Amino acid sequence: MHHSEEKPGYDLGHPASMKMLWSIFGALLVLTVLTVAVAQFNLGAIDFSIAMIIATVKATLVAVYFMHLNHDKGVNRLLFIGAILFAGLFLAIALGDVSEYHHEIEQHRIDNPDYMKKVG
Amino acid sequence: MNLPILNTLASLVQDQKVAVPSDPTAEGTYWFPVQASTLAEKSDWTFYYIYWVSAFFTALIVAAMVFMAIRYRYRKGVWEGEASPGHSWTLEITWSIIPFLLTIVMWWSGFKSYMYSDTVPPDAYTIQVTAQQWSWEFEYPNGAKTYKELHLPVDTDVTFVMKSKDVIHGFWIPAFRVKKDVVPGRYTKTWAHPTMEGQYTLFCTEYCGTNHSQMMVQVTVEDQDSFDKWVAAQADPSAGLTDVEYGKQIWSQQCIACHSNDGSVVIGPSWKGTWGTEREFEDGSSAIMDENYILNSIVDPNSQLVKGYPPAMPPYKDLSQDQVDGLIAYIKSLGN
Amino acid sequence: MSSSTHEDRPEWLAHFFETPEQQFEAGKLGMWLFLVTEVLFFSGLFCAYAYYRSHHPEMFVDAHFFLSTKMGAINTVVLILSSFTMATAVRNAQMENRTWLIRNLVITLVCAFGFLVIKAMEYTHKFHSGLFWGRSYAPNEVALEEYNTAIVAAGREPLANLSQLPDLHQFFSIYYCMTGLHGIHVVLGIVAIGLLLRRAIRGDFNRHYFTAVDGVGLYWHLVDLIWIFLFPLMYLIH
Amino acid sequence: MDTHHNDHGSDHGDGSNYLNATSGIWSWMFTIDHKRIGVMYTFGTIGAMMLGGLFALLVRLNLWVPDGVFDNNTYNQFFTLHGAVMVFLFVIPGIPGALGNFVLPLMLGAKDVAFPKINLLSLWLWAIGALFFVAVLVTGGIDTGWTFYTPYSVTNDSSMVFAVLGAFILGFSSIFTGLNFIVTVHRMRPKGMGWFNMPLFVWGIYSTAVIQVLATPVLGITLLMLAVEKMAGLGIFDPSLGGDAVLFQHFFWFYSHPAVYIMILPAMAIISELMATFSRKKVFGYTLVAYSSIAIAAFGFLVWGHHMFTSGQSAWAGLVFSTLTFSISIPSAIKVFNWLSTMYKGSVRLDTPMWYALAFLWMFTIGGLTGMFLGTMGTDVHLHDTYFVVSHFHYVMVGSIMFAFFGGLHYWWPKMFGKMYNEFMGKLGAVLIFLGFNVTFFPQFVMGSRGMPRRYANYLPEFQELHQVSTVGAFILGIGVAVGVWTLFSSIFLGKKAPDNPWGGTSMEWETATPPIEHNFHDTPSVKPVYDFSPLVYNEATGNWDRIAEESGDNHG
Ligand code: HEA
Ligand code: HEA
Ligand code: HEC
Ligand code: CUA
Ligand SMILES: [Cu+2]
Repeated sequence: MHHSEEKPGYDLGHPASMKMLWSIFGALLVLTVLTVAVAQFNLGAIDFSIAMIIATVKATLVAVYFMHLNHDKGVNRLLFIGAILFAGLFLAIALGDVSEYHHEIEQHRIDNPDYMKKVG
Repeated sequence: MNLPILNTLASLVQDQKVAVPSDPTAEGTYWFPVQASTLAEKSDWTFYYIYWVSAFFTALIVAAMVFMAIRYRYRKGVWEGEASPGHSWTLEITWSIIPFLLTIVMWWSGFKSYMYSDTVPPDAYTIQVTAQQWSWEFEYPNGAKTYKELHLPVDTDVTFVMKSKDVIHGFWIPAFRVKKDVVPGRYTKTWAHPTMEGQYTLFCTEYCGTNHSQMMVQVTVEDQDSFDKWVAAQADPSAGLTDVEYGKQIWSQQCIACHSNDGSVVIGPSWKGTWGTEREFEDGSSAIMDENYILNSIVDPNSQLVKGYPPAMPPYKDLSQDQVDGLIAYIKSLGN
Repeated sequence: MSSSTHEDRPEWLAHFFETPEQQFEAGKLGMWLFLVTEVLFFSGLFCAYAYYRSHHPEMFVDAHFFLSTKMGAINTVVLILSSFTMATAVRNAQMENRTWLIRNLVITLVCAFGFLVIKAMEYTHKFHSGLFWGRSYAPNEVALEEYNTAIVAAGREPLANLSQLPDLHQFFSIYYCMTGLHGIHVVLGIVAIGLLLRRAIRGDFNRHYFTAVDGVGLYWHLVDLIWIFLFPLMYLIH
Repeated sequence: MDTHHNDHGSDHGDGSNYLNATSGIWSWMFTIDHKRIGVMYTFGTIGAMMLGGLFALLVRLNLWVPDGVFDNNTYNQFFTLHGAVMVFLFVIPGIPGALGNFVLPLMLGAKDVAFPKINLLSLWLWAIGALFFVAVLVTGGIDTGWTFYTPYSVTNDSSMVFAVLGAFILGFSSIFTGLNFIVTVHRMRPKGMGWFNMPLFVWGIYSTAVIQVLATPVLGITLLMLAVEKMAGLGIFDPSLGGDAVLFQHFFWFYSHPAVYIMILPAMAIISELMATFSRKKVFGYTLVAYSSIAIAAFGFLVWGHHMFTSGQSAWAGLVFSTLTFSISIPSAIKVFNWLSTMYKGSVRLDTPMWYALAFLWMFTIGGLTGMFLGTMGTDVHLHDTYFVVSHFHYVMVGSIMFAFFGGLHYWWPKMFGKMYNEFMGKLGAVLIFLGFNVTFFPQFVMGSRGMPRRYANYLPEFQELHQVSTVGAFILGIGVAVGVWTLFSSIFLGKKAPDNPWGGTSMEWETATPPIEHNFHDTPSVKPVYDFSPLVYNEATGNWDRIAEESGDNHG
């Protein structure tokens, strides 16, 4: 089965240490508890931001350690970050536009209460 | 035999020279219909500017290409080209900068005329436009509604506040160079300042289904006096009409796109000879075509979907009692 | 440049690759590109979410009373655990520890199923209350009661009728689209991990050849990563 | 003359090549050989083009008279199917699928693409997508326009769900092709071939692949949501359920604008090869031409809203999109002027592929410059949704992409099938296509600006003359296409045997046998400076460009 055992230079992986994996796992659990706990209090506008910051930290831990972006090639790192920035760009422009014209939708809703089909 | 193609070929050669309109009351130019609004003058300038830039570059590129294909053509046995540089920063920068500068002008003048057409003047004369498959409704400030025609006073700012009952439509009057989509679930606005009396066409430019290409209306621009008289007369459309005549008028304005009065099927069933007959529905039930059924078909058409027809009819909730009576009388008059 | 002859090529090295490094790096890059497409695929739904949440915040606040934070949190933990075991699976593949590789994969699979079961329970419950997507949204008594219990607990007045809450059908559309698409990814993940398990049992992997484990692992972490965002976005709303 | 050619390419006398190495239908259906996959894509996409062309002819026929020949519904289905088939089944998969697959690994001296099985999957997905479109045809057709705008597409009664799912599947086909090519270019380049020693075709396909991977998933989710919206009424895009119709347009164009660069970049990639080979010179400003592909791909993502200037999008967004739209004209200008300069002091041979290349330069200039009228907000308000737009995009999609595709096919056909086509017929096809094309589409600029809206089954009589010219042109164009396709296909049976390098191309695909052997090369050829024509010498007797053994001293870089 292990054809190339004898040949040098074939080691491609960087096995992650168990200690590291366990600590990331622990951190993720703690953060989950934290975000649920924070959500029990009504903190107003920053509520959403806190939840998102915690989620982002968790996501970063997963990406960097579980997905070993810390060891990976530059291209792969670039790709992943690029994809997220890219999706962000799409969201930003589309949503930016919508908020500019949204009052025209609201006005129409007020003036034409029967326009929408009734559901529910 | 009349060969229109030849005329066109001839005009391709001749008309091109009168590119910039000298007399706006004329038929229009090779590229444009008449300029009948203030916006037209502004946006046409941009068009012609890009046009000449394009003509210049196309001519340049084609001439260079033809010249080099001949001058440097392959000669038997001589397969080496002459030695020449492989790149040149001077050239690259030149042919990047020049188009860049030219596009800045395009962008700026296009932006100006766009902002002009997008900035609705605050106290303009306002017409409410409602689009639906496949007709237009124009409501004037005095409550008058018209369907088959749109009248506008000359030399006045007119705002169009538009909404759609079903799908997206497009409001376009080429002579004004004004275009805006009419989007369901929201308002869109545009405006025009007509400068010339005359008759123009309004097209629907956003694809909206079967009869998209027939969603046209005649636009009449007239002086303020005639316009005022006309609008006043429209306020009472049933004046002097019998119920049947009134019904027929409404039909010809709002229902004709889908219902015929001669037995032919357009989108919905024809009204000819249906009065009093039994109508079968998609769900298997049936009903007799009477006053109640017609009323229900008008306000909630999909509740009794006639067998074999799509659920294409929009509900008409804002027809008055008079109008519904007229329609019933008219359908009755088409016999059974 | 001469290519190696057949004899000194390991059997897992495809004929069109020159070296194992090349094969490994190609697989890895391919996998990351695939993840890129996944991120952008989900971005459309996130965009819809952001749109409706920013313009109808009340709809989201109303709706979250129908979701059980407990179920969501349990599922989050389940997925994090599975992600952890998946990460250890990759490590064990690299270390040629077949026993633990298999064990890790089995735990991951169990978690994945567990996630689906919990999700299915949530869905059934919603169907039962008539909380469907879009056009089909038709909350019934059960929904009303549930809602009232939840808001009374939050110190608000109960409602007589759910039709007072506007737009909720849109929330449920988004909810089902996002969690549904995520659920489909979990199902695909189960298939992939299942196949991996078969190969692991057969002993296909060694410290030079573990690309498949690595690739499925990356995919699975992405599925987890998306859930990490879905959880607060759906369940923890104020 | 001592040549390398015998060392690398020859078939060792046993006559075996990738076409005849194995036989039987299954050996094609389940092949993972990129060359066979490329050949199947070639046939498939040409077939799609013919089908789309047939619909185009029906469209033009209808427009012969103002009242139309067919009824409105039929016409609306014709243009929808025409647009959808041409876009999703022909131009997007066309060049990457057919020529990219065949040529790219050869150019890199590789044995295959990085993921041959995924490559086969792409082909199958293409075929399944095509079947969905057939299903659309037999289940009643679709009349939404290829843009599927909501709410019309969700309220009308048609087989729209099939079309949407078909396009969804084709999207994945395209994603996998792109993914495969990116990895191939990154990981399969031979030692010694740096990024700036790659043929420009590779650069073009690479930038295309980047867009395929980044933009297509958004189309995927959009179409999925659209299908669900139609079937289940989500209320995300349908205003009557509280959705937003303009939001759909953002989603759609976020993909579909970059998609036009998915179509044009491979076409430009071909033109770079043709201009170099037939001028016998390295492409002028090679580095900038390479970078400009990436620039077009990148800027292409930022301009989607220029399709929405009149849609009810805000002026703010319109301004951003218009500004960015102009940025694309700079890298495009760089390309055009560099191609042009490549001919300068070259040794220009006017074989059939070069006719197409020169026609491309001309037509793309017109197509691209008319894009400027549309990217300018003020003029687009008048021109949007008129025949001016129709003409613009046919100048780029037919006048540029179809021309480049034909040019590329005529260029690589001998390599693919080992046969030379009839040069006279090839040129005749090119001339007919060029003439027919301009007669069809130039009048459309004029009628559009004069007031002829698009997607109209009938029209005002004042436009009849221009429509008739256009229809006549379309039939000339159709004959031209038929001549071109016939010339190529008949050569498989009638043509002379092709030499290994009939045009004097420098990239590695010309160093293997014609047709190539199953695993491309017996020995991978050495990497040479890109576009170095000096070692190639024409051999009158064989019609081949032989490579002189010793590396020639002076090379024109
Ligand atoms: C392959 C296809 C392709 C390509 C390459 C392009 C290229 C471009 N397109 Fe086109 N376009 C389409 C396909 C394509 N388009 C399609 C299919 C539609 C309609 C979709 C539908 O609604 O159905 C459309 C519609 C469309 C619109 C929307 C029109 C409307 O509906 O109102 C706009 C608006 O900006 C536009 C702009 C451009 C621009 C600026 C470019 C630029 O990339 C062009 C750049 C090139 C050049 C500029 C020429 C080369 C440069 C020189 C020769 C130097 C000199 C230059 C200057 C001085 C500027 N296109
Ligand atoms: C790559 C894309 C592509 C290509 C190649 C073409 C090619 C052609 N197109 Fe198309 N077109 C589109 C993409 C394309 N089009 C799109 C996206 C739309 C918009 C759709 C919409 O609005 O939604 C459109 C719309 C469109 C319209 C506008 C319809 C309308 O708005 O009402 C017209 C009208 O003239 C037209 C004409 C043509 C013609 C004459 C050709 C010619 O070039 C075709 C030439 C080819 C042939 C004629 C085939 C030759 C083959 C034979 C003769 C053999 C016969 C066939 C068999 C045996 C099967 N097209
Ligand atoms: C967009 C197309 C359309 C328009 C416009 C339209 N209808 Fe209809 N109509 C239909 C269709 C389709 C049906 C058949 C299906 C159904 O019953 O809803 C129908 C059915 C009817 C029926 C029942 C006919 C029968 O044979 O049983 C009546 C009555 C009717 N419409 C009245 C009207 C009136 C009055 C108007 C104008 C004010 C109008 N419709 C405008 C499409 C239309
Ligand atoms: Cu209304 Cu098109
Ligand atoms: Cu575009």
